[in-house]
Amino acid sequence: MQEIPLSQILFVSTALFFIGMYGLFTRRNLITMLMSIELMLNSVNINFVAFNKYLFPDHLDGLFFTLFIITIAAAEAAVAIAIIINLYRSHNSIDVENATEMKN
Amino acid sequence: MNLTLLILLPLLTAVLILLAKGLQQIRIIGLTGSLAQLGLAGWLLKSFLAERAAGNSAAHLFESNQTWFKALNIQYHIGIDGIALAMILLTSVIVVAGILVSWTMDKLSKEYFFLLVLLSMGAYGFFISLDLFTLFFFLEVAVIPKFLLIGIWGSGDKTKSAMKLALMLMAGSALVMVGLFGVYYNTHTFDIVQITQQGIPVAVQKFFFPFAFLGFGVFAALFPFHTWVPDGHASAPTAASMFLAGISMKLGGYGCLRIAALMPEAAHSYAWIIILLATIAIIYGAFATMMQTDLKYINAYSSISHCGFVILGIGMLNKTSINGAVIQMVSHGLMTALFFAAIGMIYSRTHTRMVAQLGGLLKAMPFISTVFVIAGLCSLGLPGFSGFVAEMTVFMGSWKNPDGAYRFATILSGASIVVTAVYILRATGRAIMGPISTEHELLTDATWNEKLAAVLLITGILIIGLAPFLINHLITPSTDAIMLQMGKILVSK
Amino acid sequence: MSNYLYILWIPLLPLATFVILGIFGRKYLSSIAGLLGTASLLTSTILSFVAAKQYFFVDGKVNGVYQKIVALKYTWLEFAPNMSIDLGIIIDPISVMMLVVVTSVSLMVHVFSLGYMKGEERFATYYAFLSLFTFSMLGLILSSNIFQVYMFWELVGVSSFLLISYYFNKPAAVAASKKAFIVTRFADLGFLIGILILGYYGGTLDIGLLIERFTSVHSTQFLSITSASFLGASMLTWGLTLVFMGGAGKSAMFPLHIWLPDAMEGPTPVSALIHAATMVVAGVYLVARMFPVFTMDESALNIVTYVGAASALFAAIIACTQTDIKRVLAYSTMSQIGYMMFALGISKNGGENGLGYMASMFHLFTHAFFKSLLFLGAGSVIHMVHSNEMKDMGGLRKLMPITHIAFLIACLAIAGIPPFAGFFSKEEILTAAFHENKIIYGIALFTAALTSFYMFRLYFNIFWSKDAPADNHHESHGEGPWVMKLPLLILAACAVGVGFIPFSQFITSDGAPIETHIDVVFSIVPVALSVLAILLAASFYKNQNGKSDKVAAAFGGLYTAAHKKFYIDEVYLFITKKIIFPFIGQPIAWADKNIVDGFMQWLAKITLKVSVLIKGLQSGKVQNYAMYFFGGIVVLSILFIYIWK
Amino acid sequence: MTYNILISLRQELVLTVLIFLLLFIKLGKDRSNESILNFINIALALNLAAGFCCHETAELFNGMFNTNPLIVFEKDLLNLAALIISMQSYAWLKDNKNVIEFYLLTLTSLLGMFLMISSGNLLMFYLGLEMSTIPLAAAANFDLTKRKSSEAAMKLILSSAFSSAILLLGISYLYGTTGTLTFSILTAHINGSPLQLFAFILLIAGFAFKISAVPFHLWTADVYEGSPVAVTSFLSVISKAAVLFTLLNILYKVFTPIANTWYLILVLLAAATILIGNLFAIRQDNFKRFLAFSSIAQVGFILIGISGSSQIGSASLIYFILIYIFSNLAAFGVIAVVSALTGKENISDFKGFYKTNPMLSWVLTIALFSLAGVPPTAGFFGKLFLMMAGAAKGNYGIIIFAALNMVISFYYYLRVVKAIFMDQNDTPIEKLQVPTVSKIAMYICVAGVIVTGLASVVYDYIYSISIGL
Repeated sequence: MQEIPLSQILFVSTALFFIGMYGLFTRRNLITMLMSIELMLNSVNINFVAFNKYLFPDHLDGLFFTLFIITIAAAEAAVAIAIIINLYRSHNSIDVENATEMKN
Repeated sequence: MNLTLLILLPLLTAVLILLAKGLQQIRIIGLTGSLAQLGLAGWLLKSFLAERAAGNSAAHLFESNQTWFKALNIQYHIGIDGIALAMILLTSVIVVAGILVSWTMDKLSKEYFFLLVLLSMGAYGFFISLDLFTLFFFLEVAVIPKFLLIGIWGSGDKTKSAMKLALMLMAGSALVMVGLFGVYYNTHTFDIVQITQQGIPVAVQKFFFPFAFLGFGVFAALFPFHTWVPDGHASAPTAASMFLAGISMKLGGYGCLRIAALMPEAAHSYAWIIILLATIAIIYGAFATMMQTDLKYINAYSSISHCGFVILGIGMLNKTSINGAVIQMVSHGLMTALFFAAIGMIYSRTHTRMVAQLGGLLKAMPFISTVFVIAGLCSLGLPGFSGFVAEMTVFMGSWKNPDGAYRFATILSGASIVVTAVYILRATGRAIMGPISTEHELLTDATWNEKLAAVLLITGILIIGLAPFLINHLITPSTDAIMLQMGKILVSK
Repeated sequence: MSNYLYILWIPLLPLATFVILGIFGRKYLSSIAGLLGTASLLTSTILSFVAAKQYFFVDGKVNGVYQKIVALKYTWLEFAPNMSIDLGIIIDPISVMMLVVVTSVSLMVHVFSLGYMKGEERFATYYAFLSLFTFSMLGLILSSNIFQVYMFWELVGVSSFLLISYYFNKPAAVAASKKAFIVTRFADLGFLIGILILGYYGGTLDIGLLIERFTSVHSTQFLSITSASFLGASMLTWGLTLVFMGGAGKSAMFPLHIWLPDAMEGPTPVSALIHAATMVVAGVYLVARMFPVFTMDESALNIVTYVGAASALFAAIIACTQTDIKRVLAYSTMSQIGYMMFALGISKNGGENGLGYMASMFHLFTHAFFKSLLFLGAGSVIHMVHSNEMKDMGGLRKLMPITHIAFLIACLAIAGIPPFAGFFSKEEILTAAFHENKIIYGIALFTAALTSFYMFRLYFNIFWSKDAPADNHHESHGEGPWVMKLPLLILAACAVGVGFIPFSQFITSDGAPIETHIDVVFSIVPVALSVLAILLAASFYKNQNGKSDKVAAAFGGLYTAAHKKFYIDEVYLFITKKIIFPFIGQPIAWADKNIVDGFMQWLAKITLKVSVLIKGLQSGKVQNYAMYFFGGIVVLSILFIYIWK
Repeated sequence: MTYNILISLRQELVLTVLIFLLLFIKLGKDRSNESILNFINIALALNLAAGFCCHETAELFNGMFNTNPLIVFEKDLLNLAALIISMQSYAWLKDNKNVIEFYLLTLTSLLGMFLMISSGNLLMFYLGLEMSTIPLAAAANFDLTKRKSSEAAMKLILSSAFSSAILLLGISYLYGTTGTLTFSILTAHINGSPLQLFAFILLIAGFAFKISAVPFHLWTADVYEGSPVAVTSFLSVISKAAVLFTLLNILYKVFTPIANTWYLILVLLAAATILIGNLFAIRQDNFKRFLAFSSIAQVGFILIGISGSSQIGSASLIYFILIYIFSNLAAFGVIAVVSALTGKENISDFKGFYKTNPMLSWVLTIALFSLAGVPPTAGFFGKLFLMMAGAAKGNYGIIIFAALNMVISFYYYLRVVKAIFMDQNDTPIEKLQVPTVSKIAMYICVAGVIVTGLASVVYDYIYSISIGL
């Protein structure tokens, strides 16, 4: 079977990235926003893997990077969720609109 | 001798003041310190004249040059010529007088005297520095003390005035800074002496001269950047007003002079603007003064008018006029300080500065009134006082310039002396003469410290006024050097 | 040439007195201040007589011509090489003559004041100021450098200011002093510019050099100044006219005279010194000093002439209508100075043509004595009556005989009745005028008649008109102490005597003596006119009859106009109060507050406004932050990938 | 040799050891906060001292980690800042039961910054970055009960996650176009193709977010306001400084081929940053928020300095950071004490402050003047040199612009001084008992503010070790 051209993969990843961004911009629920960010990170992962496989197959930089991104994303998510929980304690909601005390 | 003493001495005084306890100690220290400064300045004069007499005809004496920021080629380069020396003497006299008149300052006295001394340090540093960076450094050092002095110890709408003054002066120094960068990046040095030797490309001058000159102009109350002057002076406590008008406005004039000397071509091509602004300042200031009703405002506006003569003298760019400008700086410094001192004394007794509410003070406080009248007569350029010498020299210098427009400017400025007479006599006639109001009849005359301050300043005024050849001999060589430099550059280009 | 340095002491002594009295007077010397001042001035007077004797009779003359001697020259302030203010002493006929006049009149006033100002609180200050004035006046006389003249000119002005406002708690006095100072200051501005012009083209400020350069037709300086012109007039005309403007200010020439009448608010002896004999003739002296240069420029001289003549007539007319005796004297002074001015104006330089010059100086000389005499007389009258108004006086001849005689002599002198001093000098002036310019002669003649009329109007109103007032407060202190009588007598003697001095032997335009003689035929007309005028005055005022009022009514508008001094003061008031203040001063003050400063304020305001305006950016919504973030990226990308690629 | 590695890594190692020690202390029986705090401060001081011992150039883990005198000095600066902050937060932590966690978080993040600074590779850089960010987000939430605190933490974590996503996208494209992650190799492959430019812009955006340059700055104010003072000062000084160092390093070493592009970008960002920062700072009343915006404006000046892209530029940057540490921390120190003892954080509360607390007032005033750039404080020299560096390229427009903005900034700093000295207030903050440790910290700062400027040796030294384009 002939393989998928890089451009299409890049298209998918870009699409994914901007879907994630759209989610981040529009959804009010903090958890969902977090998930959107994960989406963006994953699109970046796809980029790395794809670049690595198609363009520079002789080193594995891309793959390693992907691994690290996944790990750190996990850590980030953990902290974020902790914070969100704490936010819920104080605000009794995880709607981002309710956490706009500080402005101007 | 080492000029750095001029910086160290005030610094030491300031530190001691911080350590002192109680008003008595503080003011004693302050007075001794300022007297020491005066002595130092006197000694400086003596050794300067001795050097000159010994035939040392170098442009700047007592030079010393240490590298400060090697990487940026910034020197701590100090030295004085006659002009700087005159300014230093002026400063030291006014400092002593200022300390004396604020003898009974009991509100936060420690901070007060500390800031006064700090201010004087900035002035000394400014006058002795031969490196534009150092110059700029000391120029700005003086800003903060002014702000605090006015804002904390002032009267009336003090915080607003203080803010206005600080911001406008800051804007001025921002302009200066741009100008200095321009000079620096086209000569790769801040050293005035070096720059004068190697000269600055004309195009560069044309672009950066306005920044530097106007920047200093703000300090010198050049129209239309003078608006900090009235409020600032009016709100400031007496000594601060004396320092402001007597010293720190002179920083501006001195800076303008230096800049003009550094960028002769630009100065020549912009001369007409400078003269225009100066003439406006003179006339406009005079007429604005005529309409004032508050003694301090009267003196503040008249300062604008008088400082116009400094700028005019510089703008005319010939030896006589620049001589006049320098003499006018010294003279106006002493005279306006005296004026503010007198006003302060009156205010501290009558608790009003409104001309309309005063009257016949000559009856109750003859000494203070006499001081006031003397200051007034000096301000309207009476022969025998310094004002006459300064203004006449400026006129003679400006008249040398055969251009019709310049002649016209000179005549207009000359006309201001009539207006000066009008407002001075109005103030004197209302406040000093005329019938005295009953509640003022029992007021007391000046105390010893006030008398001392006044006498000191008057002596200065009289020395210049009666023996102008002294100061003339002091500064003429320096102005000659400047003119020579200008001429050389103009020829070589 | 013998040494004249001792002349330095003549001005220095009064200066010393001023300094001493000024500093210690108030506290320590108030008792002996008067004696101190008088003593020092006495010395000066003696010295100046010595000087006069030496100059005129011993060594002033070199082969028949009186020399200009510069006894001292010290560079005081050097503006530029050969352009400097030198303090110097110049000795020539007029300066020596003025020395004598000033010192002796001043001495008289000093003595008189011992009585007149007795018991004043600021007695010492008064004498300090008197000495200051005397010093300045003497300095002015001796100046050898035109800028030096200007300096002492200003000093004279200020000391007159101080003396007029001596009664500083009298608002009228303060106002008068301000007026005097400011008006003369305005005139001095012209003087200053004149100096600048002459100095610039002459290349020096030394009077001798200036004269030398501007009188030699071929000197580069003369050519340059005459070739340069502005508004059609040559720079020489401008310079001289402006210098004359200064003179006119001090000498109260029309239209700069308005300060003089008000200046009478000062103590009367001061008026006698400053506003009769010395300061007011400074203008004449200045013109005389620069006279050779003036003769080089016809138009300038004409201005001098006509201004002088106009003032003479104008003042005389007003004098007829005033009721304040000091004001009458003031206007008569103005009128007499007008005489001197146009006498100079019509004169030429050198020889017989210089008659006017000589006459003018002569009149200055005689006038000094009888006019100060008049003022001192008026002073003792006022001292007695405590009023300046004619209506409060009358019939005083019995109560104060000496004053009466002295005053009469003075009146006769000023009226030009032979053999009194005024006669001779006036004759010379009239002769000169007759030869040079008939119109002027006419004016002069008419003015002479008017003069004798109003002087005797004054005389009769004071000493005759009604009987001696019965109330006893006059007897209470009679005519004042001898110190007040003595000067009157001395001056009266002078008023009689000085006319016989062969003036033309000593003072002429070029220093060479000329022969003058009184032409009896010629002098019939003026004398007759004067006598008629006196008789007229007698018939009006010798004893109270309504005639004068009728005549006044007959003149109608002219009378009231003259009485109101032709509304000149009102014009000035209008210009200052109604034009300069509201249309120049206030707008500028307003603009400074609202436009210049307003702009700075506006900057601050606008900054704050903007900062409030954009605070929405910081919405507090984390999602918007992210959007701005992305927006920033988009902008940057567009800029740098598509535009600036 | 092995111990060579140890020497090169000593600063990181000390921190790691310290972190683990703290963990053990936490596990062990609980000690008094004082003892712990003293111990930590001493340890940090030692760490700081360790920095100065020997400066060598080294490249470890085939280019992943490299160090040189400059980098060591930068780390020293961060250590210094950390020490000062920890001393200043003494009053606040003294009776806080989670004192150790605080240090765990901050020190970890510090460690991350160290790694980031000396990273020689995009991956390493990314790891350092995240390692420094995530703990801070947690630390921002340190006052668990405060609403503002948790809101701040939320904003920080979300927007930093977003920015790192952007950053990563950039890195990925960079990788895609060059095929390498190592700086030293990267430079050769930079050719300014559109995709690379885009990637670079994304990268810059990531940086700009961390140093809070407009328009990527919006999180700053809110986070600073919400989080505890100690964390705020940590954010505003240390993390900013670290990122700036890295940025300098990357721009001057890696992206040299497209220098003109990033010069323009920097100038643009600088202008926007200065202006917006000033305009917002004018109105603020909350002190931390005020300082947030003022620090944004400061960053603008720093960017001007970097844009000079000369040795003077980098030297002035580091010099300014040093001064900024002193002056900003002096200000934060005072606020920390005040807010810890009274809970007041508004400028209006400081009216009449001078009557009751002259010492603190002077410290604050001097700090503010230094921030405003008024002589004789060091801030004057710092700002001036930054501008000089910027002017070197002959682009005087930005200099004039910045100079005028200095006037605005002067206004709001003076506003505070005015409140302290001149404004009347019948209920001023009462006399405060400042803990000795904090006092010492403040004195250090003030001394630094005064000396760093006047003593030119500091600048000359920095200049000697710093890099040019």
